[in-house]
Amino acid sequence: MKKYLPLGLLLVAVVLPWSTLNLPGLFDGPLNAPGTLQLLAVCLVFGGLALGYDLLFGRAGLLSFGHALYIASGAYGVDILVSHYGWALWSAVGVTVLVAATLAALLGSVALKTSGIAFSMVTLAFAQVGYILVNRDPGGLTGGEEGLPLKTSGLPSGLVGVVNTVHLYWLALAFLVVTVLVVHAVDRAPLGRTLIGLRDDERRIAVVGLSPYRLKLLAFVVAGALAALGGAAYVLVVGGAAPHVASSEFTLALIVMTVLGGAGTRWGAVAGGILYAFLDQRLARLGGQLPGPFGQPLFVLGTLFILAVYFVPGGLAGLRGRFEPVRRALRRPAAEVSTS
Amino acid sequence: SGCGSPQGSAGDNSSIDVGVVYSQSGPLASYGAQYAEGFKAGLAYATNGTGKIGDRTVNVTWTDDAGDPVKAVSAAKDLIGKGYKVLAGSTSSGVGLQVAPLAAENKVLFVSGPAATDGLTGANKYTFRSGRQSYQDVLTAKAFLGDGKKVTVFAPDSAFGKSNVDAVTKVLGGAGATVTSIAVPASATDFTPFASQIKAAKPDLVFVAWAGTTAGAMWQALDQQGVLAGTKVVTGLDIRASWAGFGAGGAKLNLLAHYFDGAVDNPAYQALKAAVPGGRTDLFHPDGFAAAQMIVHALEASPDDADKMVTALEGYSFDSVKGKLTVRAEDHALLQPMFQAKLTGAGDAATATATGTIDAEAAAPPAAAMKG
Amino acid sequence: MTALAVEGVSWRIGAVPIVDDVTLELAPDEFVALIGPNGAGKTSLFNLISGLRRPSAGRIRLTGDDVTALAPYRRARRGLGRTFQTSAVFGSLTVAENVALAVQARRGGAMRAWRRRADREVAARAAEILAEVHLEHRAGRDAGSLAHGEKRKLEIALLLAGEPRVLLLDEPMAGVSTEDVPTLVEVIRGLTAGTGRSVLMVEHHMDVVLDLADRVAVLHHGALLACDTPDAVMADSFVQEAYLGEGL
Amino acid sequence: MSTVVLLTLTGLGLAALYFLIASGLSLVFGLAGVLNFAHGLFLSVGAYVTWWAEPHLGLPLAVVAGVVAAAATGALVELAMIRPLYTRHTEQVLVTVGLSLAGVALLQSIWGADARVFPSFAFTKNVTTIVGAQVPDDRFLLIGAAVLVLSGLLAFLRFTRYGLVIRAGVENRDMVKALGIDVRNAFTLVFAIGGALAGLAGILGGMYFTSISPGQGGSLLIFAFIVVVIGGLGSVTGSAVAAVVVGILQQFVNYYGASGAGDVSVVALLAIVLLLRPAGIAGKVATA
Amino acid sequence: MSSPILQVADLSVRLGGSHILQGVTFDVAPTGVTALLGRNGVGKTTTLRAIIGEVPAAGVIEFGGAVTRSRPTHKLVRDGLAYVPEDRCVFAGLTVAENLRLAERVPDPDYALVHDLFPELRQRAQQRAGTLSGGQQQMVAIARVLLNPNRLLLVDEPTKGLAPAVVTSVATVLGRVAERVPVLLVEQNLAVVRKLATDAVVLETGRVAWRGPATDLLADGDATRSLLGVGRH
Ligand SMILES: Nc1ncnc2c1ncn2[C@@H]1O[C@H](COP(=O)(O)OP(=O)(O)OP(=O)(O)O)[C@@H](O)[C@H]1O
Ligand SMILES: Nc1ncnc2c1ncn2[C@@H]1O[C@H](COP(=O)(O)OP(=O)(O)OP(=O)(O)O)[C@@H](O)[C@H]1O
Ligand SMILES: [Mg+2]
Ligand SMILES: [Mg+2]
Repeated sequence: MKKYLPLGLLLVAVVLPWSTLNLPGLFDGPLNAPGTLQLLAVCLVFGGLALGYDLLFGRAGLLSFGHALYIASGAYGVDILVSHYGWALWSAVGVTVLVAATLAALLGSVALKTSGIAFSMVTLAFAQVGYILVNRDPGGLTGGEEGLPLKTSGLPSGLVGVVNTVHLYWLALAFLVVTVLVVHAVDRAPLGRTLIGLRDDERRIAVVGLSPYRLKLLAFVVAGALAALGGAAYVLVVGGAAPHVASSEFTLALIVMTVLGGAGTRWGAVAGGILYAFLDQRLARLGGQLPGPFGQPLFVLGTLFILAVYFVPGGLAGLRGRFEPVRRALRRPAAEVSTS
Repeated sequence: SGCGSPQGSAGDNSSIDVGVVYSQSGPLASYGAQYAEGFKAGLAYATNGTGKIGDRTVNVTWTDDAGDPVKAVSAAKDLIGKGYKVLAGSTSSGVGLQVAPLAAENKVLFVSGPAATDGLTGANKYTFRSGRQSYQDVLTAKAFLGDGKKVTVFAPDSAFGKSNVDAVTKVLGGAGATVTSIAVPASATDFTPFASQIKAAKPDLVFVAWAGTTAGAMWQALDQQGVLAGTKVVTGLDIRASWAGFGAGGAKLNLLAHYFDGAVDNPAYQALKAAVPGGRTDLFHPDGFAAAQMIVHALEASPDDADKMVTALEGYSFDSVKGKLTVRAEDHALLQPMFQAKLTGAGDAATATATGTIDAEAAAPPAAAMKG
Repeated sequence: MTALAVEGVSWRIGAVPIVDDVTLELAPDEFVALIGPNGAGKTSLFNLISGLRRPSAGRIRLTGDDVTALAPYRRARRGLGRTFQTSAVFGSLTVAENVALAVQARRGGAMRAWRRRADREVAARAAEILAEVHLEHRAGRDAGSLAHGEKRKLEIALLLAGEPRVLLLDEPMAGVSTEDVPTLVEVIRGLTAGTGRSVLMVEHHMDVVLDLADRVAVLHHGALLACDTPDAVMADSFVQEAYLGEGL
Repeated sequence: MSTVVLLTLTGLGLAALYFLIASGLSLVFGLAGVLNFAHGLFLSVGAYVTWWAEPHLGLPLAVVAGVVAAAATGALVELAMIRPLYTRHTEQVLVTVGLSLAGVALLQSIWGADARVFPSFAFTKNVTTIVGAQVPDDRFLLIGAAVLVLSGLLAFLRFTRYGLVIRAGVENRDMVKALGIDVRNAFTLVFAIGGALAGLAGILGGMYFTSISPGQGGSLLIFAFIVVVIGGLGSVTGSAVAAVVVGILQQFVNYYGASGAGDVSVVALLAIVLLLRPAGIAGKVATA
Repeated sequence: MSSPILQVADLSVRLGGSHILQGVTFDVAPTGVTALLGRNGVGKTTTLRAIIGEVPAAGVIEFGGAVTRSRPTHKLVRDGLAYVPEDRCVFAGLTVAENLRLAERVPDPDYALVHDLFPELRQRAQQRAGTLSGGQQQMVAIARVLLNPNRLLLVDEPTKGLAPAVVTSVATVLGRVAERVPVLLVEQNLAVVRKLATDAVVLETGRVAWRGPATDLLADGDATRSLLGVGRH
């Protein structure tokens, strides 16, 4: 039963754009309205981005403060190739992801010479250079602080226009599914176990005969590639790239999402990313109607996040554990009946 | 509930929907608030207080984008998906640039707001603007030049700063001056060395394009290093709340202004003044006011055909708070008068008085090619 | 050929020698115990041999090859295994997963991102090893929540999983309950006797040392004082006074 | 020549500002082990309270009020948010991240997003001419305050037991208790001091920028982080040295180098220092 | 016979979902050494941690006649309940001197005793405790509680990892300390137990399996064999 739950959810997610169900309060229109689908698409992209980050943070225990750099590479890379150089979308995505993975390999091989807080800071430093670069608008490529809208004339027509929002939704879903497949494959494979071992005790990993450095680099590059792919999905869904995706706040937001959902768990980061993106957008939409500080989305998000850390240790994924005694209590009478 | 297609539905016919996506929260919230107040006043003014066009009520939906393109695009798609044919707003340039393509893709009218980037002019057939653009600021500065020959631009090293430098080089350089620029890192916190650099260069005119929270420190540095006393310094006038930030040197500045309270007096201004809480109009009220006027005009031509709206707006000329505004047909630039001003008094008591008006033609930016 | 050769190895912190010109050889199948007062430098010597620290001088050879410059994981792949004095296990993995990780690290594929049928054999092998150290009843437990003595056993299990040819055991009996000492002694004996493996073991339990060791080396202030048969070392007056004391 | 003097002195002024911000951060990080992202919020609290109180109390008392309010905020945050999470280091850091998000939004909803003109002492508006360079007097105020704070902190760490208790408490709080020490109050005290230092930095920063805005504290934080990390995690003296290096480097490169190079050079310095000495200039231990 | 310094009644502890102590009951005499024995994982350390208030427990613990429930750890320690933990818990980032200084609770800490027992600690005063050898760390951990006067010592495997000569001296020290202060001692080294213990409590999977004078236990070959597994080989 439980095994098929994700598949069932996926199926629901795929066919959801055919539903005219109204969920007042949650969405402004029916599920199949473009506005709803757009919102959901953004949520799905963030779910994927957060899970990709969790491969680093929750699994390998690498607290990178510079993950935004690779997302921004993906977003700006695709945007620049398509908008300035007129490349076809798919080749732009392919090349960008490769380049970003190479960048991750290069920078990672340097940053991973350090560990702990020093590693966090070196990754932050690298990402900050990226942020400064994007803002400086080198050669008019990035549009500086105003960002770079994606030129839609170069895109497949199925991705252009509000009536086609559903395709963006499916695209975002596809990105999420790819990320989930990759990360969960890693989880189940020996690599997943090894990464957790690495997080627990690096010295011991070395004396059982594995190179901690290579392991970390592998995780860093895979996460970097997933981030770039996510950046590409992001730029398509949002319709452009803005310097915010390269900022340290963006990485912080990823950390918040991951922890909100439950770092290192199977579905936590995905849930956290979706919830964060949903609230971030919904609260903005409701902003004017709420009194005082509640009109500020960040106030609500920040407070919610604090409460979550405080009352729901282990994040959303930890909630399940909390209900476990209840579930067991409910199940026990049935079991007793069957044995008697 | 039930099943439908993944396409969405159309609105009903007793009202006309207009969506305004702008900054209710975020760093530009006070620009957004002024814009919204102006919009409401303008809508009432243009519909003679009925809020109706024909017998259809104009139904305005206000949506916050928090200055974030992601939220703006989501909101815009939501509205377009619900059948809205008219969008307005965009307090920040980054948001405006990202929403504009949606207008063309989906054939809806988009009237951008305070976003000043030149990039929105000529963005596409369906995109208009209701405020001024950076180039118009610079053309206003030209009037200050007099017979000076050496001009220095003091601007951040950002897209905003660069577009100002480009414009000044083109405009003032074209008028025979030599233009140099001091590109200051946008994130700089200490301006003293740059101020002393200007002082040493002894230009005839300094054009300062600086916005943001460090402006106060920048003005203090210019004043302390004696730039304000020794040179003619020109800069744009921001919203009233920022005036105190000019500090002690405020009175020494030559200000070019998009708008300030008391710059003009006309029926539109009176209507706006009556509608604005406290009666004090400010920089971005006229942008909202003009946006509403343009939209009403467009809707009068056709309530649901964006192409007809575009045709109606192209070349449209109307009286607004700032005076007579004209939508230039080729690139949708909004031709408008600009002002020169001086500040008197300090702190909260500071007031601006007009020292000159640049008429709309003199402040007209060169026509841009329509990009999309 | 020697299994492990430590040749004139020194390690200094500043000017202070922690390990001082130690030369020691282990033949295949040989069991050497390393004793010495607390702070003599025994653990430090292990760190040098296993590569966690780089010596200031000297050379380390594994079956003849110079490994002085190799990273710890490369030495492990060449058949060097060690345990830690304070248990270092993967706290958030289960006991079974701990061992499976080590088995897989040995057999290859620990960095593989997909599953294979062979992974099941790994689990089976891990279960076998756990049974050998009498820890099978804790297989599903998170290693972090084990009692102290249980962690010591898991250390040994992790070592076994690596199928090393040269074993460095750092106080394997510390904190192991009296009842389990004999079993663990047998486990260690089984590891070595007649398998061609060599062992260097630090241990303060003299009965265990005497029971297992072919030779006993004595370290004092970083320097090797003696390396001889157990009887000869026990008879040494310095060992008697400085190390063994009067006894209880 | 005068340019070099001006750059050096203003660079030192910038360094002093960085150090003032970094000192509280460094103290809390070095002792309590919490990388406090809410430090920027403490900065803003101090500044806003002073700004708000100045018309009522006059500037000197308003400064005191601001520092006290920031200290109280620090103590409150420790009591209400950090303390319940003491075994969970990552979560402690995360809570401060949440707090920095929510706090800035709260300030904005109270006082609006726009910059507010900040009061200052009259003398800070003047300049002093040194070797032809006109150095604004507020730089001397900053430098003086930084020196005072540095010596005060060194005295606190050297002559009281708190430093020891807290450093031990971060490693193993249970064991400190098992030595009969109530470690909780010590943590609250450190946060209060960290808050007070932040408040002071926020106030002086407000004078330096002549204005305050809700996000100002946060935007200064990144350089403070860099200073703390370059200086060596938690070493107050290290932070002081690092602040001087960063301030002067940034000032000179901004002026002579390509635009934007100032920030890049600081970030590059961070990366280089960490790669060569992962524990920062001052080595490992959290000490004076 | 005077009343016990510590009374543990029906102590029950659950950790991480398992029921680790299931009704442990015993007394600690006001003089001498009471040994707490048992195999790995039976709950000896957990018992000590429950007494000191580090893990939540059900049941009644009386220290010096007063119920300890809800009294915070640091106050219990100030009341004279000293604890030497199993994994030493020296503060790795602090120097040896700082470790000791931190432990001072009285104006005149007994450094003479400490330096007499562990002269090494004086030489290494400025070394970071994290870089000490295992045995040296154990010395710091014991020294910390000897600086102050106490009413009861809880000591968890103090001789673990110590060289035989040091084991002897630690045992001697504990013997001397026990002349003044009662000790509850967890120990695997039966020679030490034999030398020091007056009473013994043996745990078996969370329950008390045997209680009585230590000599009885050690003299009874069957009991030691079945309870402690000694002498089987
Ligand atoms: N980083 C360091 N700095 C200073 N001294 C150190 C450092 N590392 C180890 N030492 C010292 O080196 C000596 C050797 O330590 P080591 O851990 O090797 O001893 P050992 O023989 O294993 O002792 P034990 O039997 O107690 O475990 C000790 O005196 C220790 O204090
Ligand atoms: N935090 C915890 N969560 C879950 N189980 C725990 C925890 N701490 C201890 N245990 C379990 O409780 C049992 C008793 O542990 P304890 O450390 O008290 O044993 P011990 O008698 O001191 O053993 P040793 O002689 O090995 O030190 C062990 O099985 C251990 O795995
Ligand atoms: Mg050792
Ligand atoms: Mg124990």
